[in-house]
Amino acid sequence: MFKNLINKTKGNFEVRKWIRYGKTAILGLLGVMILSSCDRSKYIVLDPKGPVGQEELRLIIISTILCAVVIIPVLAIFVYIVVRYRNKPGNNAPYEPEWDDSKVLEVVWWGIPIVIIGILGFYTAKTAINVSKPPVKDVTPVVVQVTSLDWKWLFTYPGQKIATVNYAEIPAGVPIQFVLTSDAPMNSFWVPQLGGQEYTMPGMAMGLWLQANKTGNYYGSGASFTGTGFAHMKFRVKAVSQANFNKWAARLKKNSPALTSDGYEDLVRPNTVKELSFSSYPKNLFEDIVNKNGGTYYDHPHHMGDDRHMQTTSTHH
Amino acid sequence: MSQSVSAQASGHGHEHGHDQGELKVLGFWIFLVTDCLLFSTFFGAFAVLRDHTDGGFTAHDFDVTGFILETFILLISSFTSGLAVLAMHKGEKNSLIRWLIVTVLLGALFVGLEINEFANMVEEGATISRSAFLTSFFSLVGLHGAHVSFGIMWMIGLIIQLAQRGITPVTKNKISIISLYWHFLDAVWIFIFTVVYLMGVM
Amino acid sequence: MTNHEHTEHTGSMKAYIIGFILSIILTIIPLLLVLNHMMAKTSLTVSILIAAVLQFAIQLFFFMHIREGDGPRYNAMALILGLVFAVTIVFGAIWIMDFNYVVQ
Amino acid sequence: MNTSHFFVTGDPMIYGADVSIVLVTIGILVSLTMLKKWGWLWREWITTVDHKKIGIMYLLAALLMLFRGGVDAILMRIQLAVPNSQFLASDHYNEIFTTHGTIMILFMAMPFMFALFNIVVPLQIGARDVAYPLLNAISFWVFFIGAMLFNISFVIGGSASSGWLSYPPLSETTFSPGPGQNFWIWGIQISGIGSLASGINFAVTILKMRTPSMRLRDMPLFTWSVLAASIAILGAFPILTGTLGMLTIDRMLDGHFFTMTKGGNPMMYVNLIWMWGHPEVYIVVLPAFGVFSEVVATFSKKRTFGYGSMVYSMIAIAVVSYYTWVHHFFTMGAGVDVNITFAICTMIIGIPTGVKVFNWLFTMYRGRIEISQPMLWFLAFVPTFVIGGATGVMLAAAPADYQYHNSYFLIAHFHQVLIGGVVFAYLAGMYYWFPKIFGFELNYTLGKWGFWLWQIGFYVCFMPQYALGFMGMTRRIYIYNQTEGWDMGWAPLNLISSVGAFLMGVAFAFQVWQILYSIKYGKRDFTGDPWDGRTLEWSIPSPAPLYNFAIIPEVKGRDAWWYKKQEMQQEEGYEQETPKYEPIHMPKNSGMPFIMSCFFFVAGFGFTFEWHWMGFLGLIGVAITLYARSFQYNTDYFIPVDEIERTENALRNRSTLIQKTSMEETLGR
Ligand code: HEA
Ligand code: HEA
Ligand SMILES: [Cu+2]
Repeated sequence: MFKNLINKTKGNFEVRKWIRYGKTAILGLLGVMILSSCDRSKYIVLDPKGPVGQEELRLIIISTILCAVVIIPVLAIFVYIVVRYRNKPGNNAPYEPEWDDSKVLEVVWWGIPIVIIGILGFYTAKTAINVSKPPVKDVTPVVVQVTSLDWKWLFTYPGQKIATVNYAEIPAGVPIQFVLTSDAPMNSFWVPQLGGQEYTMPGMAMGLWLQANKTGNYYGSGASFTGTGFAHMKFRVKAVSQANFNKWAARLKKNSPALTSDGYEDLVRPNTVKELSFSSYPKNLFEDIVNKNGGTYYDHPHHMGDDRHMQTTSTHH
Repeated sequence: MSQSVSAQASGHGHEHGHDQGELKVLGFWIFLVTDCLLFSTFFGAFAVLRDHTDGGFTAHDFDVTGFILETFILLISSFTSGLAVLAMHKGEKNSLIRWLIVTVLLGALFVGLEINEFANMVEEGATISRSAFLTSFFSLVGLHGAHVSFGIMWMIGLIIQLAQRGITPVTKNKISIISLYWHFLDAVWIFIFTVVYLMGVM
Repeated sequence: MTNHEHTEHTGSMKAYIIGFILSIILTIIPLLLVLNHMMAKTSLTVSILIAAVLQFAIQLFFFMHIREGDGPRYNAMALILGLVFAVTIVFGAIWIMDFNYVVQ
Repeated sequence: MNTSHFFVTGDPMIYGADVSIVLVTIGILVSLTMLKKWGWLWREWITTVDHKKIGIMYLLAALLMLFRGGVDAILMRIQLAVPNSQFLASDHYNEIFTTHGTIMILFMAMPFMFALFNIVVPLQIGARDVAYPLLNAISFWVFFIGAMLFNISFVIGGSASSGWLSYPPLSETTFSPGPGQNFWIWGIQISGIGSLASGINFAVTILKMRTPSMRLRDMPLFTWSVLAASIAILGAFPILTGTLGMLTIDRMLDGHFFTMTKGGNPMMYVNLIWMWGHPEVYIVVLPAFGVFSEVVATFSKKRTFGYGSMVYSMIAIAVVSYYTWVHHFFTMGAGVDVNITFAICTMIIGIPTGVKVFNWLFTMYRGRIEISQPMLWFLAFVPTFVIGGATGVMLAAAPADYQYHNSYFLIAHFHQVLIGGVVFAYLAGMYYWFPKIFGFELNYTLGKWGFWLWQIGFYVCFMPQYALGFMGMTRRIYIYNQTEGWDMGWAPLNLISSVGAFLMGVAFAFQVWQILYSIKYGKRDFTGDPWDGRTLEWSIPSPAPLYNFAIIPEVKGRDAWWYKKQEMQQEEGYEQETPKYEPIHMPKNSGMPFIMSCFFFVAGFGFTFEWHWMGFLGLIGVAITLYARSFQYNTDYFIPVDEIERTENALRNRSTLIQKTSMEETLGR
C-alpha cells in the first residue's frame, strides 16, 4: 500500500510541478500588482501624519519584526524537515520512530515565545500608556466633540461654538482632544493617518487624543457597522495652520446658518448628507446627547469642553 | 432481532466497570455547573445595571418581609428534599413520596410568593420595561423562579413514577438527580438573596 | 441489586440537620446586619458576601455531598473550574464596565 | 407582524432561490416516496442514536452549510470586485455578511467539529457509544433545526443584517425591527442548546467511557483535544444562552439591558458576547489541532513528539482563552489597565500554540513523511496558520489594534486562522477518517485539484486583504469609491481578492465531484486500516459494526493499535485467541429527539414572527416530549451473542472476499 501511494505520487508529479509553476506565477503577479499600486501614500496606516499614528506605527513595526523573528525560522525548519524526511526511495535520512521526547528542545520552545511575548508585552504597555496622554504637553489642546449619527458625523467645537457635519478642521501641531459619543448605534471614529480609532458609544463620552503635524486633508471613516448607510459614513479631517483655523472658525461664525434644536432633530433622522457648516449650536447639545442616552450613570473623568458643569447625578459614588 | 430488556436491569455497563446511574449523575452535575454560569451571566448584568434605575423603582423599595419569607421557605424545602433522599435510602417509599410532596408544596408556595411580589411591583409601575435595573432584576429572579417551577413539574412526574414503580435503581437515580437540582436552586437563591435583596436594601 | 451501593450519596440525618441549622443561622446573621445597619457599607458588603459563600459551601458539603463518590473527583474539578469562570464573568464585567474612558 | 412581508420579495435572486427550494423539496419528497424510502429514512437515520450515523448527518449538514456560506461569500466578493458596484443593495449585502459569518462559524465549523467528535471519539477510546446516546441525537436534531430555522430566513421574513454578532443598539427593535434579527437569535439559541449538550456528552464520554485499560495519559491526542474543546464549550456556551436571552428580553418584552434609553448599556452585550465569542473560535480550533496531531503521527510513522506538552498546551489554551475576550473591543475605552492586561493574556495564547507547532515539526523530524491527502492539508496548514497566528499577535498589541480594528486586516487575520486552521483541519480529518466511516477512500487526483485550488484561491483572496487594511478599508461596507470623492485605491486589490474567492468556489466544486466520484470508484478499504494507523479506530473493520467493538479492547499504552500490530508481526504465527463474545447492551432508537426538535422549530418560528401563541405552543410541545420520555423505561436492549458472531464472521468473510476481488480488479486494470 505504501508503494502504491508512492507510485501515485510520482505519477502526479508532472501535474504538481505544473501547478506549482502556476502558483508561483500568480503569486509573482500578485506581488507586482501590490507593488505597482503601491505608492506608499495609499497605505495610509503606514504613512501617519501625526505623533499618535507614528507611535502606533512604531508598535506595528516592532510587533511585525518580533513575530517574523520566530515565524521565519519556523517556516524554514518546516520546509527543511518536510524535504529531508520525505518517504521516498533512497532517502537515507535517519528514521527513529520511537524518539518522542527531548527536555532541551521543549525548554527552548516554551522559552523563546515567552521571551518574545515579554518584549512585545512591554512595548504594548508602553505605547498604550503613551497614546492615552496628550501627544505634546506645552500646547493647549483644542477640543472637538464628535457625535455619530445615522449616517453622518456631527462635530461641535465648544471652544469656537461652531459645528460641522462630515468634516472637521483642526489646527496642525496642536493636540486635539476628540470627545466621542453617539446618538445612534455605536460607531467607531477612525482617521488612520492621525492615529487609531475609538468607539463612539451612546451615553458615554470617550476621549481620543490625535494630532496632525502636517497640514492636509485626511480620510476618516466610521469603522463599526451601523446599518444601511454605514458605507457612506466617510468624513474629512482638514489640518490647517493655527491662523487659518482661526480664520475658518470666524468665517463660519459669520457666514453659516445656526444649528437649531429642530435642525438637530433633522440631522438625527437616518439618511446621508453632504458636508455642512453651522455658526452655532444649541447650548449643551453634546452634554444633552450624552445624558439622554444614559450619561448620567457614569462619572466623566475628563472634561467635555468648556461646559464643565456636566451633571454627575450618578448613583454610585 | 434481539431481545429487549427491561431497563430495571440497567445496572448495565458492567463491562465498563461503571454504571449508567453514576454516569448520569456526573453529567447532570456538569450541567449544573454550566447552569451556574448561566446565572453568573445574569448576575454580571445585574451587577452592572443595578444603579441604572432611570429615576424609577430602586433596590431600596423591595418588600423586605416578602423576600425573607421566600428565603426561609426555599431553605426549608431544600431540607425536606434532603429528608426525602434519606427516606429513599432507607427504602421507605411512602415517606419518600410524602417528603417530596412537602417539597413540591413549599416550592409552589415560593413561586406563588414570588409571583405576588412581581405583581405588586408591576402594580406600582415597576415593570420589566421601566428601567435597565428592573429588566435585569426581573430577568435574574425570574430565571430562578422558572427553574423552580420546572423543578416542581419534574418532581411531580417523579412522584407519579415512584407511585407506579416503587424504589428501583432507576427511580432512585432520578430522585438523587432532582434533589441535587433542588439544592442547587437553593444555593443560587442564597446569592440572589444576598446580592439582589440584601445589598439592595442596604 | 447492583454493586454500586458504595458510591451512593447517603449522608445521615445528623448531617442534614446540622446543615440545615447552619444555613438558617447564616441567613439570619446577614439579615440582622443589614436590617439594623450594623456596619459601614464596605465591611457590611464583605460580611454578607462571606456569609453567602459559607452557606453555599454548606449546601455543597452537607446536602450535595460533593466529597463522596470514588475514582477521580471529576465533579469537584468541574465545580472548581466552573466557579473560577463564574467569578470571571461577574467580576470581569464589573471591572471592564467600570470605565475610565481613556484609551488614548 | 405584518404578514405581507412574510415572503421576501423584490429580488430575482430570491425568487430563484424560492423556486429551486420548492423544486428540490418536491424532488426529494417524490423520490423518497417512489423509492419507498420513508420507512428506511425514519428507522435508519431520523431515529438513530448511533454515534456514527449521527456523525455522518453532522458531516452532511456541515458540507451543505459550507456551500451556503460559500455562496454568500462569493456574492459578497462579486459585489466588492469593482468600485461603485450595483450588484447588491446595501441591505442585501448586510444580510449576506451577517448570514455568512453566522453560518460559517455556527452552522459549518461547529457541526463539522461535532461530526468528527461523533465519528472518532468512541472508536478511539474503545467505547461502544457516547455516554448519553439519546442526548447525542437530541444535540444533532436541535442543531439541525436551529440551522434550518436560520436558513429559511433567506426566503421567509428576511435575514438578520447587523453582523454575525449583532451588536446592540443596532440589533434592538428600534433599529432592526422585524423577524430577521429574531431568526438569528432563535436559530442560534436553539442550536446552542445542542452544542452545550454535546459538550457535556463528550466530556463525560471521555472521562468515563474509555476502555478500562486506557489511562488518561494513553489517550490519543484527538480525544484530548475534544476534551479540551468540551471544557471550553461548557465554560462559554451558557454565556451565549444568557446573552441571547437578554437580547430576547429586550426585543420581546421591551426590556432595557442593551438599549440606549432607560439605563441600558450596549457595551455590556459586547462584553458578554465576546466572553462566549472568543472561546468559541478556540473551541473550533482545538479539535483542529487534535486532527493534525493524529495525521502527523500517522503519516510520519512516528510517535507524537512531546505528548505531555501537547496535552498541557491544549488544556492551557482552553482555559486561557477564557481570559482574552476584551481584545475584540480594545477600542471601547475600558481603560489602559484593562487593555494592557488583556493584550498580554491574548499574546500568552501564542505560547502553547507555538509549542504545538514545534511538536508537530519534531514529530516529522526523523520520521518518514508520507504525503497523503490528509497530510497535504497539514502541510498547507502550517504556514497558513502560523502566519495567521502571527497577525493575531500583532492585533493583540492593543494600541496597534486601534489601527487594525474592524479593517480588512482583521478580516484577513481571521479567515487565515479559520480557513487555514479550522477548514483545512476538518477537511484533513474528513479525508483521514472517511474510509473508516464509509469504507472507501476519496480519490486522490481530484482531491489534489481541490487542494491546490483552495491554496491558490486562499492566498489570492486573503493576502490582498491585509494590504487593504493598511489602506484604511473597513469591513462591512457594501460599496467604495462612490461618495465624497475619496478614491483610496482599493479597487485593484479587491478585484484580485474576488478572483481568489472564485478559485475557492471551484475548489469546493472539485471536492463535491471528488466525493460523488469516489462513491462509485473510490478505493474500497477492506483492511479497516488503510493508513497503517496507530490508534484503536483502525483496529476494527470499516465501516465499524453497530456496536464498534465486539470485545472491549485491551490497551497497553499510547498508540495502542500500532504496538499491537508490531506484537502481531513479531510473534511468528500470531493467532488471535478465539474471542468469547458476551451480549452487548445498546440503547434503542427513538423518535423523541426528532419530534422534540420539531416542536423547537415551531417555538422558534412562532417567536420569530412574534406569534407568541405559536411560540408557547412549541415550548409546551417540547416539555411534553421530555415528560413523556421521562416515563419511558424500556429504552435499551441487548444484542445477543449469536448475532454478534454472525456479524463478525460476515465482516471477516467480506474483507477476504473483497480483498480477492479487488486484487483481481487491480490486476485487470
Ligand atoms: C479559529 C479561529 C481563530 C484563532 C485560532 C485565532 C487566534 C488568535 N487571534 Fe483571532 N480572531 C478570530 C478567530 C481566531 N483567532 C476571529 C473570527 C476574529 C474576529 C471576529 C470578528 O470581529 O468578527 C478574531 C479577532 C482577533 C482579534 C481582535 C481584533 C480586532 O477586532 O480588532 C485579536 C486581537 O488580539 C485576535 C488575536 C488572536 C491571537 C493572538 C490568536 C492566537 O491564538 C494565535 C496563536 C498562534 C500563533 C502565534 C502562531 C504559532 C506560534 C508560534 C510559531 C510560536 C511563536 C510565536 C510568537 C511568539 C509570536 N484575533
Ligand atoms: C469558518 C468561517 C469562515 C469561512 C470558511 C469563510 C470563508 C470565506 N469568507 Fe468569510 N467571514 C467569516 C467566516 C468565514 N468565512 C466571518 C465570521 C465573517 C464576519 C461576518 C461579519 O462581518 O459579520 C466573514 C466575513 C467575510 C468578508 C467580509 C465582509 C465584510 O465585512 O464586508 C469577506 C469578504 O471578502 C469574506 C470572504 C470569504 C470568502 C471568499 C470565503 C471562502 O473561503 C469561501 C469559499 C467558497 C466556497 C466554499 C464556495 C462554495 C460555493 C460554490 C462551489 C458555488 C460556486 C459558485 C460560484 C463560483 C458562483 N468573509
Ligand atoms: Cu478573540
